[in-house]
Amino acid sequence: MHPSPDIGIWIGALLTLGIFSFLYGDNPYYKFCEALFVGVSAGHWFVTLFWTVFVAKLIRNVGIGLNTFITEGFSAGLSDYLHWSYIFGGVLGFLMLLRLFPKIGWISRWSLAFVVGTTSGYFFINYLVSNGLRQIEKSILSLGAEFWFGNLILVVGTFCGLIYFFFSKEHKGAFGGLARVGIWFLMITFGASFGYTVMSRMSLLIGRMDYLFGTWLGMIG
Amino acid sequence: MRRVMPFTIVTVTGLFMLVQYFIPREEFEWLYEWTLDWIIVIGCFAMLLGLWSMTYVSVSKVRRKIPGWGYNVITLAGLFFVLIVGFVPGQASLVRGSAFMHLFEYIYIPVQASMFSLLAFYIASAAYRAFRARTILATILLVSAIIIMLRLVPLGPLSAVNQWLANFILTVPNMAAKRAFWIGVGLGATATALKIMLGIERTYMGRD
Amino acid sequence: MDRYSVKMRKLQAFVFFLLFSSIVIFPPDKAFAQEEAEMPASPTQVEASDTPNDNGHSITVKWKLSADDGAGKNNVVVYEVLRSDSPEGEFELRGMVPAGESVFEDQGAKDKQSPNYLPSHKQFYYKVRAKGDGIQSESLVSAPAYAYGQWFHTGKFPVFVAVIAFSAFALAFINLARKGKELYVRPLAGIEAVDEAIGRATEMGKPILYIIGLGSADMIATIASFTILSRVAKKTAEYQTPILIPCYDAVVMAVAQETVKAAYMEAGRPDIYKEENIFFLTSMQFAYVAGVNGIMLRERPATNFYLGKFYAESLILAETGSVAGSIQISGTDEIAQIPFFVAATDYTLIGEELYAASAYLGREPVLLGTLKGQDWGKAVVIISLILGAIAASLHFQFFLDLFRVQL
Amino acid sequence: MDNGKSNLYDWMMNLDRRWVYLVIGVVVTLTAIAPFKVPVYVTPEVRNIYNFVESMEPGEVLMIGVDYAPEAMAELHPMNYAITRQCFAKGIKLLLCCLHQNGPGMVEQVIAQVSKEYDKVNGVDYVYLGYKPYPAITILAMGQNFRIPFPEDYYGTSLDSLPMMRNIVNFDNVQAIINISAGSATEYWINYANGRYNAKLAIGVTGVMTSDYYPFLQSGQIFGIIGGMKGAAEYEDLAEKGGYISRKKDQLTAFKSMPIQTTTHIVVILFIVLGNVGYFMSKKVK
Repeated sequence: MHPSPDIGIWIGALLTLGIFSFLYGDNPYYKFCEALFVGVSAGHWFVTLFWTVFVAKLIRNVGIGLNTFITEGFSAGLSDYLHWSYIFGGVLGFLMLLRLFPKIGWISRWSLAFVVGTTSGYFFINYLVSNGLRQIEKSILSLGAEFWFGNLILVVGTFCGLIYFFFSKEHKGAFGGLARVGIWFLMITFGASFGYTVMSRMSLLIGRMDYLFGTWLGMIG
Repeated sequence: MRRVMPFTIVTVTGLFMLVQYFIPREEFEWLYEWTLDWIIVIGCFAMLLGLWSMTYVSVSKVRRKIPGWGYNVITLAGLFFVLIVGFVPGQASLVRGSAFMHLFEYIYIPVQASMFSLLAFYIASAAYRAFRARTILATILLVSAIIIMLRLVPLGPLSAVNQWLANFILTVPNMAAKRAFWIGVGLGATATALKIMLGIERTYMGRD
Repeated sequence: MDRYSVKMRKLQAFVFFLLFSSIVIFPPDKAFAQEEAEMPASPTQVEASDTPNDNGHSITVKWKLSADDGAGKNNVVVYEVLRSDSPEGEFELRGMVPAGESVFEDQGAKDKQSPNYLPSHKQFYYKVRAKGDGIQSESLVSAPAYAYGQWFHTGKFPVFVAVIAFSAFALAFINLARKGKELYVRPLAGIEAVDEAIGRATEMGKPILYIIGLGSADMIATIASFTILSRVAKKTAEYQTPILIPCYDAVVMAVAQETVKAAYMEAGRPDIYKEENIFFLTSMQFAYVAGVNGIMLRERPATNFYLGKFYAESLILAETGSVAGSIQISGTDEIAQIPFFVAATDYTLIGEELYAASAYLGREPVLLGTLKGQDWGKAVVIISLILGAIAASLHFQFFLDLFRVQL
Repeated sequence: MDNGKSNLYDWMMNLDRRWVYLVIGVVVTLTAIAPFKVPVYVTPEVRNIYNFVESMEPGEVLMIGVDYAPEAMAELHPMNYAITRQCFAKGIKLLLCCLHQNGPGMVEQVIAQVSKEYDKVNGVDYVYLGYKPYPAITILAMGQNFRIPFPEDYYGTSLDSLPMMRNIVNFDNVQAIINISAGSATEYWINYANGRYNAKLAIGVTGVMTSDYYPFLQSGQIFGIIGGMKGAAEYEDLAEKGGYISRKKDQLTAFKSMPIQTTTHIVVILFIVLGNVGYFMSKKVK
């Protein structure tokens, strides 16, 4: 049993025990770790975004654009729109900040509109192609192939599943029967993924145990 | 101006993203990458907004001495300590081994990992308390989960049977249900995206 | 390129290899070996044209195989494709293709600084060299060709049809709904419980907790959650029950505040709308869950709504909620989290049901119309599934290609 | 009704959650400290891969496509080590490439350690091609010729100067490809390496991903799957029986943590059964 000398490991281990103490109940030790984590994580998230996005994308590109204006004159600067055009991104981002001032807060809707508009156009195509067409392409299976039994169940399963997600007709009679088979298939799948998730969560716990008993206290391994 | 403009922006940008998918020309490809970069930049400002709101709430709680304000002090302390350590050394703070990364390694990762490992305890308690075979559907979910979990338990001769069953569940019904689910979600999401683009769905913008 | 033509190409290569090796290993007669190797016939009809469906910067070169490739002296090993700016100019090697093949794509880069830059709209001349072992013969120079970006990607035509058809279905039903036609939507168990759940909260004088999930404002699941929040908020305004909404994303917080404010105004109770009940907690997954757990155990809400995008934290929320003894209505399109919601909450909206819930709750003509559009889309999918299975078992290749999308 | 019976089930039903947590905590700690050997049932999809590598002749080349980052190390490193040790012990040559941006370190970690154990020489017994973005395009190019996407190897020496690469052009000169991945590149290996160039492909993936790839096993596009920690433990069990790795040298990392998985799974299953027995009994009593 030879506990590790590294102060960082000790901090990590004490925080780990603090979080585990929540299992016993909401207590000051846990509240301390939670509060510290909330502050540190928000700060970390903002610093990382600041350097990797704000500086790396906005400031750098606008800087390059500006010095093409200064060094190579106005016309060359204009043609280098690849870089200085990021200023619009910055402006829209700044408009978002105006939310804080109730009087002119409505202007922030423009940047929100830009974000929502662009992503909805992207989602429209993305979902239609990857969830719609691609899945249909993969669900068309020949029943004459050597593994026809599996294919038959696959086709029946997908068919009944789709019937379950049909909203225009009450789930009654034969139609209701098909929908029932569909939800059965769904429940088998959810059960399987529940079983899988138990294994992956346990391996997370094993990882923490290795950290506490191995890296920190040096009892095993 | 306040009402009409946002929705025209939504429709214009939405239709542009839709149309550019079909046009492989270079200018459209560049415009596509350019707009996605803008959204990341806007996200960065939104993060600043969130940070401001959190600080404002915490500071007001501390000033008004609401019970538990001590923890808000710790949150603010943690936040500003990270900000200082993150900004002072400049971009170098993101390099491995910097104080900022040490904070990440010794505070953020252990707590995040411990939070995740709590799930192992919660799954066990959900299995015992919430996981009831109330209906036929819940029973199917239960049996299927146990078959998959039994693969890890040595059952001697029974293991082969259990293995075959688990394999069948994973190969055939599993894929069929996931396909039906994805097609359903796909069409639902496409319809919602269409409603947003055409300005029919407006709740996300709120009304005043 | 599906598996069928891949097998054909493998077959060709194998037959050719067999033929080629048989000549080398058992030469027909001694005399052949001493004779000095002859020059293979040159490839003919070299044509260059822009590669379709791309952003320019690439030219496709086609030619007729050399007479001595696969027949005659059969001593062609590889074809070399050369390019130059002018017919007489100096030709540079652009790539090699094994014998038996007659197509080559000269792929250039679009970035000016890169050495492999191939500008669009610039004339290029090509010629193809058939190489035996050491000896080669060249074709005539091709007519000039230049690369350019197309205005329409023909490979994506099935998507184009799908977009038009889908939008037509949806818009048609929206108009029908606007003209007041009665559109039926089957009841959803989870949503029927909403009124009862809010009523319970009012009786117990406890707040309602509404979690919009970890998604950002533009995610489809989050937007569906906003629509449902707007109706739940109208109910809480009528029943004067407080509604707590801890947020994970700043933009979602902003939108949630506006949605609830608008709902309170519609219900005629702007006075009891409290903006501080809708606040930003943190944008870290597990710090957020820890914070929400704290709220659940302290405020003891009577009803919890988990509607939107959820990840691994869904089980912690549902489990803590059941400890606090609240009625829980959940809904997400994240397939990995649905088993936990089904196991630990009272009602669960599975995937598309979350999207349908907003239509069912509000019964607004527009929402019902698009839901009908979706159902018709599903009907088309179901029919094409059955036809597809039949076509596939009888090997109708044409039908299968309808759904093939080249990206 | 017999009062004793009904309050036993009520007590069981409203048992405080913290007892459940205590049971799991105790079970995990005990098994961690005194691990006992738990037999692992080896599934055919893992045995296929082991037998294929076992059937390869010394000097033949096996390709391993590594596409995972440090987070998936716990599940994927064990299978990576076991396969690499088996190949080097049998004199099989290895061609390695990486298609995940923070994955190169993972490959280097494994190959550096194992090549020292079997004193294998870079360039003669193994070649590490390094990392290129855009997995789809890289795999398509490798199908034509490895030199197109990877003119030089990870350490900067040109491929043609490496003795092992002399007669290796593309996937046809490699006996099989094993893709050890935690992410999206697996889809491209299946669609392009196997779909387009008919390369013999097997995959090693994280536990959560495994169920999504069984249909590809059934359709024959891949000949084996090593699924998560459990799959890695099965492979390690086979490799130990084959004499390629030994428990004494602590080379069975996945196998070592299997006992905890087994005990915790038994406990969870018991909880489900107990919970439901309590629930039905108390319903019948009411």
